[in-house]
Amino acid sequence: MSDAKGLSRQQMCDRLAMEFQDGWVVNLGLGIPTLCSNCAFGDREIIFHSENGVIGYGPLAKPGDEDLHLTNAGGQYVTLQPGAAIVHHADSFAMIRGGRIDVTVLGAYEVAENGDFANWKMAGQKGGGIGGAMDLAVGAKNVFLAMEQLTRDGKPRLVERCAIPVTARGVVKLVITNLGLFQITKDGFLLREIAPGVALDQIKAQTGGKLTVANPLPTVRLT
Amino acid sequence: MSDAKGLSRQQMCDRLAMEFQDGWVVNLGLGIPTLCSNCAFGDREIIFHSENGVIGYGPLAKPGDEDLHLTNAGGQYVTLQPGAAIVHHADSFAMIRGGRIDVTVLGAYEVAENGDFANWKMAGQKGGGIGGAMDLAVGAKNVFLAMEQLTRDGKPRLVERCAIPVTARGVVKLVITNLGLFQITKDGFLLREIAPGVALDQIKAQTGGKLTVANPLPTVRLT
Amino acid sequence: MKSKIFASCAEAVRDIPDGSVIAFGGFSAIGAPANLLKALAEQGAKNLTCVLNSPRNSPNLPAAAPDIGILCERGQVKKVICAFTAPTRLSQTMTFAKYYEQGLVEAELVPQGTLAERLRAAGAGIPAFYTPTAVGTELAVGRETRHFNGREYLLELALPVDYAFVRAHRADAFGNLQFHGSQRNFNPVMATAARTVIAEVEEEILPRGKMDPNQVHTTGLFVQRMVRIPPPPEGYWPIPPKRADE
Amino acid sequence: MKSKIFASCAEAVRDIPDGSVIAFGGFSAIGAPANLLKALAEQGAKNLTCVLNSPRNSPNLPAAAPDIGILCERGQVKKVICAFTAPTRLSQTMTFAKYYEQGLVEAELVPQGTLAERLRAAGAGIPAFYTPTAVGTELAVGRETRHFNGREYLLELALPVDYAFVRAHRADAFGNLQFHGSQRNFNPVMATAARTVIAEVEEEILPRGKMDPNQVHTTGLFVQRMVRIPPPPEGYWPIPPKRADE
Repeated sequence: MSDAKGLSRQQMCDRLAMEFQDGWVVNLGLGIPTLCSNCAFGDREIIFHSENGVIGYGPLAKPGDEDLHLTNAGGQYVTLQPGAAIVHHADSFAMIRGGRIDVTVLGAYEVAENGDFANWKMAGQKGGGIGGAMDLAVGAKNVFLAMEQLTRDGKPRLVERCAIPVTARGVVKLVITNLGLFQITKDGFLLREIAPGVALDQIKAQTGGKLTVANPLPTVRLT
Repeated sequence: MSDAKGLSRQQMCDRLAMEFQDGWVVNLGLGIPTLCSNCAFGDREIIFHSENGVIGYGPLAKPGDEDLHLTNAGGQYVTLQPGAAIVHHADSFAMIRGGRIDVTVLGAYEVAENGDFANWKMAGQKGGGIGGAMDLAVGAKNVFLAMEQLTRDGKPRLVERCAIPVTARGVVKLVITNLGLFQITKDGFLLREIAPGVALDQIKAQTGGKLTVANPLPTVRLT
Repeated sequence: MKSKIFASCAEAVRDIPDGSVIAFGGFSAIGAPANLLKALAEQGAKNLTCVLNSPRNSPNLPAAAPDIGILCERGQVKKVICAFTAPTRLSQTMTFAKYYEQGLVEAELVPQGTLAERLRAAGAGIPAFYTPTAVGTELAVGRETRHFNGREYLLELALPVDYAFVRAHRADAFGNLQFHGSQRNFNPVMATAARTVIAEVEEEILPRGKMDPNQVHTTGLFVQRMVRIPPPPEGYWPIPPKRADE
Repeated sequence: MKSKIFASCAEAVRDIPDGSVIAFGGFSAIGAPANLLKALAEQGAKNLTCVLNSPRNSPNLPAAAPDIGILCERGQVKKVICAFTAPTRLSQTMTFAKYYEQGLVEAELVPQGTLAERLRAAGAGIPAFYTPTAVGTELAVGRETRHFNGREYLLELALPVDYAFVRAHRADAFGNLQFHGSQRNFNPVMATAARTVIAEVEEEILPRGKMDPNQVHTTGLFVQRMVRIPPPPEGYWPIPPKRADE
């Protein structure tokens, strides 16, 4: 039996975005998490905050229509929603450390069963790219991760203990992968929802660290 | 021989203001020091900074012409000079502590021969009024005092050691009183200039703490 | 998202419980949230800790707003944290000072810049910092100091508050605020330090999108409640609306 | 007062000595002082410590400005203090990283918020502060931490710089600056941390009195030198001037 691929990256983000509550201030990390800004929020209003001081940005600017002085933290040209505001970097991170961000969604190389995670330095690298991740990880009220279940080498990213340098300790609440939705509990990873077409055995085989399974185990909500 | 009164308060401030250099940022305390904003600076440009975040204020507003949202730290309605800017209180005091103020001119109850001074709490008072004085005293590049030589009770304000709680230690550089201009040196008060019509004996009698006298001793420059 | 606009100051302060820590913007009467203050006096919450520059408005101003002396008179104040606990001249009076001197209200006297920085630290997730201010003074007695690069500094702790009452000139419906002139003072700083910010606003509250995002002084992230100040005589309006030439 | 307006970036950076600590504004290419950077490369000062968010501009941007890789290539850089010492993806390249990995340039890796706050502290006369950021990580190994209210924090020191190179949209002759959009980023913060601030300005420098005092982002107190950026091809102008619809 070959492994199922599970959710697309956009589906992963769609599911995470269902957790966002009306009025939440959301900061999205580079990579997969940026797809959260494409989700349909219905009548929930989400305020997107970017480390470079943009509060209330909207969809990506259409080509030819960019304000060339305005990007999000990922360097993408964005639009502003009505009610947006700009602040400088110290004020932007004051908001982050000061607890004004309801959730940050970050990518990660590894997440441990105790909520530690690592996303700034790969094994064997001399340098690293911290950016705003360490501030977001300790400052945001909720830290969610969006990541593939396995590394390119086929190793689990959900592990007992991080092998590479961590970004923060014990902060992760929720993890979405292509295979399912996991909550960090005091008993390790709790599989709350499973991706359609994925077998539980695959998840068990591809998860390091302690895994418990919700009972009943619904498939990942996609709408 | 009755004591000479010496300089008027405006004359005291006129003399101190001669020390201000072109381009200096100046913060004036309540009371006598506010008179420094009336001085003629010729071709020197002076930028007045006020604790409440006004940078570059000008003369007092004419009656009927006040902007009722705009006062200096003394609660006087002021005008703005071209190039003025407004900041909030934390930024205003960041400038003060960060060394952006070239001189603060403060009033004082007492100044000691070692440069300590006291201006926030009178003897026997339970409370006090610190305001921005402690921040200015440690943050400004130069601390000048403008004060009468004697208290209302006829006691010297220039003393060996402050008897009332100090505002800051060892920070005062220059003191103008109605009797003369004093510099704080490692040998105590150095009388640099004497007010016209005042006898040296009067100053000696009315100064506590160690006093040395410049030789020659010019009269206070008034223009 | 729920509207942040409240019909009156009374409504905006209705649920403030006894024992709250409340910061009041303003430097003397300029930028002081006088209408919210008056509503709080009428609401009656007790055992309050009040954080502000001075418990008394400047006597220099012609139409001085009520100061927190009115809360002291009603027995609502437990403690005041401020930069002035006595008038700056013997000839002046200060309602608060009478209660303080009699021991009916506690006070913590803080240098003005330290007060601003402690509030800013609370808003910025900084629990403590070092400052040169007040080293060697009565305020530093028995407290922790430390040398950096040969200079002595005092450890100061962040000062978080439950509520901040602020006064703004303009606002939009998201809660973005602009201040005019020296009205700004402590208002933006206190807004960052509070869990709930209540703003009294002088001009009509604009629809979203009508304020230049580059020119917002306090972002709407910090502001939960807004009230347009009614004109006198219902509203307390110590500061006349701006004139046409502004 | 002496004019703060310089005729060219070359003139504005001419006297910068070897060994200077220089902060560069900008977040990726947006708000980065590319013309001053290029002038510094031509001026040739060596042994520099460069403080900035990232030693590399984002590859997402169509007209990426030169990054401090050009200073590394000329052997001008001793050390970089920044939030990225490696590309965020393996597929990306970064000129600086080659020099760093070979030990030719030193680096101090600092979380972005800590970098901003250390610069802010330097400008605010705060020698040190505590932050929750990086607690429990490799960056905190062997360093001083302390608990406040049961939570662990790391001690961080102020980061003063000799020069800050900033990019602004508008300026007046006193040196007041306004930024547009996310161009603001580190620029105002670095300006407070520097002894000498050099600003490259996109629009004509206004006479004094032509900028609303309520809408100044960086006050002229901080700015000593300004240069209007020449248009391409002489000037390096990675970001086109604003369009009419702005």
